[in-house]
Formats: sequence, structure tokens, C-alpha cells
Amino acid sequence: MDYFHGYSVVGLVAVVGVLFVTVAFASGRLLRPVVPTREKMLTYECGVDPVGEGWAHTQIKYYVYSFLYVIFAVDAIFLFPWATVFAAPGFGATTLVEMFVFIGFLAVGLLYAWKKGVLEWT
Amino acid sequence: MNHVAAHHPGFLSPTGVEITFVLVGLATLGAALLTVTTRQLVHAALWLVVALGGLAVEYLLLTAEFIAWVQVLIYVGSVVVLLLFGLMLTKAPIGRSPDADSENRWVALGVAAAAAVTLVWVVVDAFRSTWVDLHGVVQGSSHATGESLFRHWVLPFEALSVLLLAALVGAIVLSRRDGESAGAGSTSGTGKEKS
Amino acid sequence: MHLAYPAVLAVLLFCVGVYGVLARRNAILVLMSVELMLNAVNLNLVAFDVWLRDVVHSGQALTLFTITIAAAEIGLGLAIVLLVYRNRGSSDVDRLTDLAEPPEHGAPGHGDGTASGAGAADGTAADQNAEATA
Amino acid sequence: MNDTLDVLLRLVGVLVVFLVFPLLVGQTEHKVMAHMQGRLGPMYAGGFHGWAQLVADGVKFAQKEDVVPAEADRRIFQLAPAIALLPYLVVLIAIPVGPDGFVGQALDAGLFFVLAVMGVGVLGSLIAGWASANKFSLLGGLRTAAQLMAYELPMLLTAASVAMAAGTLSLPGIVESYHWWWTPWQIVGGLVFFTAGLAELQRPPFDMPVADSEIIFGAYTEYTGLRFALFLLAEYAGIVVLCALTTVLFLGGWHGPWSDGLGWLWTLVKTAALAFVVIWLRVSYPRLREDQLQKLAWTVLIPLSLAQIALTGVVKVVIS
Repeated sequence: MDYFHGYSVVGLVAVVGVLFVTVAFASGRLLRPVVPTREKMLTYECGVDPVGEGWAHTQIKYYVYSFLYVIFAVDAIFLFPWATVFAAPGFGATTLVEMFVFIGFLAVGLLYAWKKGVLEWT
Repeated sequence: MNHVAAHHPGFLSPTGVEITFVLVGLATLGAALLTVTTRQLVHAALWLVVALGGLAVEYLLLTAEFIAWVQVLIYVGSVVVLLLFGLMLTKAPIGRSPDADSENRWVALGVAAAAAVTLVWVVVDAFRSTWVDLHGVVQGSSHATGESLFRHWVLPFEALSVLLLAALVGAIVLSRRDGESAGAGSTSGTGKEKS
Repeated sequence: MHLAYPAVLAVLLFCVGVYGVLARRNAILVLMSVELMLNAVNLNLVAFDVWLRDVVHSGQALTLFTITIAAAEIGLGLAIVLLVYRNRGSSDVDRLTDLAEPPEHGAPGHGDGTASGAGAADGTAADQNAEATA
Repeated sequence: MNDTLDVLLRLVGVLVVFLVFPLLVGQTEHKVMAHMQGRLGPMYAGGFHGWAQLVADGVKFAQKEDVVPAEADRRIFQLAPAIALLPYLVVLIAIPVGPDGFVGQALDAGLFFVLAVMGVGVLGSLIAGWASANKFSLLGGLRTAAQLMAYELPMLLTAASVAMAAGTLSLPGIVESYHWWWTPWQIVGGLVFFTAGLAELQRPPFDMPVADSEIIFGAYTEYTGLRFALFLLAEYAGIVVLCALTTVLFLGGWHGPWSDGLGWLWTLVKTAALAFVVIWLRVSYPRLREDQLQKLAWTVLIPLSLAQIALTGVVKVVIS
């Protein structure tokens, strides 16, 4: 079973990675000093005492960008299985056009976002 | 999966796949339980990551290779990030939020437990002697997925693009209205649409 | 593999999601629970597709479509939650939880069965409220 | 038994590459930047041209105190570096170095696997920023996440373009079906991929989210010692992965003269050349503003990669 063999190796790499990080953190704990003081544990704010609560004014723009990404990412996932078959016999130009229509709709969405000024900051 | 595989790195024997499936399933279930019970909002999102990642492994074990990685890319890589953005923009605190749960959680527990018992009983009764054969062609390779999608599922696929477009426009409209009301006059002429 | 394993796992995940939807107050936590339920359905679809060796792979195609629609759904849901949060103008997460469940109805006379649905239903009601005021 | 040994060898190989190559890139960066900017750079540690500088840095990082701010979410704060780092290690297993199975593990969906796993790294920076309980960190975390997502997309699209050209998602398969005229055919995609990858790594000129002079290192403000070193290691491992991927997808991987015996050398040479370009760009360009960053991704790179997909599709259908 090539398939299961391949992915068990991938799983093993993940385990090796976790082990590496564990060993690094554990040995770091042995090597380093631990001298906590109140000042040291303060939140760093360029040298002065922290002001206000731990929240800056954040823009909702970030959310819009990431939603744009999610929409396009779910579009992109269809590109990959499509890429493996579209040139195969029995698919060809029709399949190509189908995908272009699909992407076209989303490109219209991107254009809309552009026109509405979502992609601009100020 | 890995401890089993460590001893027989050549391949996972059929029982190996089953054992792995059950173990990962337990981990997934535990993470899901923590997702719905923890009082710390961001921790809930992170436990959700574990649950969804566990499900990706389950898909892999069911030989649905492509869907497994779609799960990682879409859910772990973007939907959860979206949720975290939502939590952070609504200022999720570090530490417990005492009122993450509502008063009626015992009722909810009752409903969920009753549903679980009924459904598990039905499902086990129905599929007691049914076996999935995982040792043939990989069922969910990207090529197989592509063939079926673009041979048999073209119309829903195209409809999906319209749906995505609608969602995109909807989100932009929502966030723009917000931008105008919060930005207070950045779009000079239109005026406020609310008090 | 025994088909019962994925089926039972899907059932249990779904019920965990049900619990979350009913018991959570914070709208974003409710959305997370919805995700769990959707994923449980996906697991079922994939498992049965592999079991049936479906030639047109309807289960897997449907799973892909579900994932796509779920992504659109959660994005819009969160956009609405954020909008509501902004319109309330609060800097306090407790206010947001108010949105998931409005202040006491003063109607404890409801049966327990309906009360269990209150978390989710009131959440949407509050959303609509805020939408109307916006 | 032989099988076990084989797998073990591959695992050790991946780990060694993961630990050594980023250090080489870092050392080269010291030297190249020093030469380009006409300054000395570290010259003393170890005697000959300061070869031991990175070792000294490593020792310093390992024995520094690990400060966790009192306000922080302790567990998550400590876990975040690992989440940022591990995807790059896992990804390395699927990258082919030479022909005939000279690869950690050939996977049928290799390309998609690599992109999906690399996408997980976003979580590391985002929760690092949140868990620090520092407003600059949170802002940096949000910026980082938004940037990583914005630039993940052109990477996905251009990678899909290569997959279209090759008709397969397997990375060794892609290199095998490579012809020299792919490079001019996919040149736009290649440039977009490399630029987007650079932005994914938050290297200059795309380093606004972690700019030390603007928001005091963004999500990593509160990190010290070993945990900070792991974030750095993630950045440099990311350079290795990005350059290797660009090599495999757009520059033909192991193809080149005498590629029968020396194929692996070609991959390494091309990867090293790209890593040099990454360093070169760092000293050449000023930093982009945050809004320019997002605008570049959405209005330049994504339309370009969509155009590349259209070109690839039409050409492929016409010639087949």
C-alpha cells in the first residue's frame, strides 16, 4: 500500500518535528536562568509603563481582506483537481471554458471590490 | 498513527488503519468537546483547529486524499483564522469569559445526549457488519476528484461561483456600511444613515 | 475498515455541535459549533462515498461543495456579528454576549424544551434587531 | 528491515536539511549584506571571517531567560513558535531534490499538500500576537495574518498554473515533465510566486507587520531567547522552502547538463541562487507601507496570476 506508506512517513516527520521542539524547549529550560521580576514581566511598550488595556484600535479592513482570501481560496481549490484533468482526452476546450466562467464570476467580484474602494486603505 | 507506524514503517496494516482511525477519532472528539465547553474564547478556536485537523487525518485514512488537504487549507488555514479575526476584533479577553455559556446548558446537554444515544444506536445497528474496503485504488486522489467534478458535477460547480460572488458582494456591502458609519463623514455627501 | 467507526464518530461530533449551538452565548462560539456539525456531515459523506465506491463520487463532490458553502456562510455570519458589535459601540466582550442572548425575557414560564433553543434563536433575533436599527 | 532503515534515513535527512540549510542562509546573509553595504559584518567569532557567529548566536539564544509577560496567555504564548515552525519541516519531506526517488516522500497530491500545510503557519503568528497581551503585538499579529492570507492566494493560483502545465500535482512528476520552454511560458507566474513567497516570509521589503522601527517587531515583541530563535528559524527555513519550491516548479528542479548523475546538485545550485536573490532584495528595497502591501497583492499579483492561468490553459489546450 503505497498510499498509506507515504502518509505514515509524513506523519513520522510531524512526530520528529514535535520531538525536536520538545527537546529544544526542555533543554532550554535546563540551560537558561529563571529570575523573574515584576518589572521584567510587564508588557513591553517601548520603555514606558503600559497605557490602557492591551488593545489597540483595530481596523475591520483586516477582516474584509481575509474574507476575500477565503472566497478566492475556495475557488482555488477547484483549480487543482481541474488542472490534472482539463487537458486529458474527453475534456479539452469545454472544460477550459467552464473554469473560465467560474473564475470570471469571481473576477467580477474582485473588480467590484476594487471599484468600491475596498482594496484602498485611506 | 505514528506509534503504530514507528514499529512497522513499511505500511499500516489494515488493523493499523483502524486503530489509527479510532485513536485520532478520540482525539478529535475530545478537542470538539473542549471547543464547546471551554470558557476561554480563543482557546475554543484553537481546540477547533485540533478537531478539524483530526478530521483531516480521518479523511486521509479514508483515502480521500484531496479532501483531506482541502480541509487543512480551507478550515485550518483560513476559516479558523477568520474566526480568530472575529474574536480579536470583538476583543476576546485573555482568560475566562464567565458568560460564554448560557443558563440552559443542562437542557442542551440533555438534548445532545439524547440525540447522541439514539443516533449511535441506530447507526451501529444499521452498519454493524459493513466494511469499507480501503485497499484498492485511492478513492479521493485529486485526479479522481477532478474527473468526477468536471464530468458529472459541472452545473452545481458553476452555480457555486454565483453563490461565492453573492457572498463576496454581501460582505463588502456589510463592511462598507460599517466603514461609513464609523468613519463619520469620510464619504462627505451621503450623510449618516442612522442616529 | 468498519463503516461503523466513521459513522459513529460523525454522529458524536454532530451531537457535540448541537450541544454547542444550544449552550453557547457568544455568537462566534455558536458559529464554531455550526462548523463542527457541518464537518460531521462531511465525514459521513466521505465515508459513505468510499464505502459505496461511487463512480461519480457524489459524496466527495458534495463534501467539496459543502466546504465551499460553509466558508461563505461563516464569512458572512462573522461579518454580521462584527457589524452588530460595531453598532453597539461597546469595547466590552460582555456586550457581545448580550447580543447572543438578549437581557432577561422575564418569561421563565417557557417550557424547558423551548428554552434550550433560546441561545441560538435569540442570537439571530438580536442580529435582526441591530440590523433594523443600523 | 531495509525498509525501516530507508525511512529512518529519509527522516534524518529531512531534519538535517531543516537544521543546517537555514543556518547557511543566515550566515550567507551576514556576509552578503556586509559586502553589499560596504560594512564589516561579524568578523571575530571563531576566527576565520566570523564563521562561528551563528553558533554563538545560537548559544546566546539558548541560555537567555525565557520571559513570559505576566498578562500573557502562558500556554499559547509558549506554543506559538512551534506552530509557526513545524509546517516548514513537514513540507520539506515532499520537495524533490534529484531524479529517481531522491525525495523525502513522493506524494500524489504533493503540490497541494505543500501549499495546504504552509498555510497553517498563519496561526502561529496570529496567536503569538494575541497571546502576548500587547497592543503592538496584536496589531502585528493581525497584520501578519492579513498579509499571509493575501499573498497565499497568488501562490495558490500560480502553483495551479504549473500544475495545469504538467497535468499532475506530484512534485517529482512536475519536474519530470518539465521542458526548457516552460520557464518563459510560466515566467509571469514564477515572478508572482516568488514575490508572494517573499511576502509570506515577511522579509524586507514586505516586512511591515514585523518592522522593528514601526511596531517593535509586531507579533514577536514579547518573545525572548529560544522561542524567538524558533521564529527566526522559521523565517530562514521558509526561505529554503520557498527557494526550493520555486526551483522545482518554475526552474526545472534537477534538469540541467549532466543531470543524470548530478541532478541533486542542480537543485541545490538553483535554490542557493534564489536564496541569494532573497538576501539581495532585502538590502535593495525600502519597506512597503501596510496599505501598499495589501494593494499590491490584490490589484497586481492576483490579476497577473489569473492572466497566467488563462494563458497556460489556452496554450495547453491548443497544443494537446
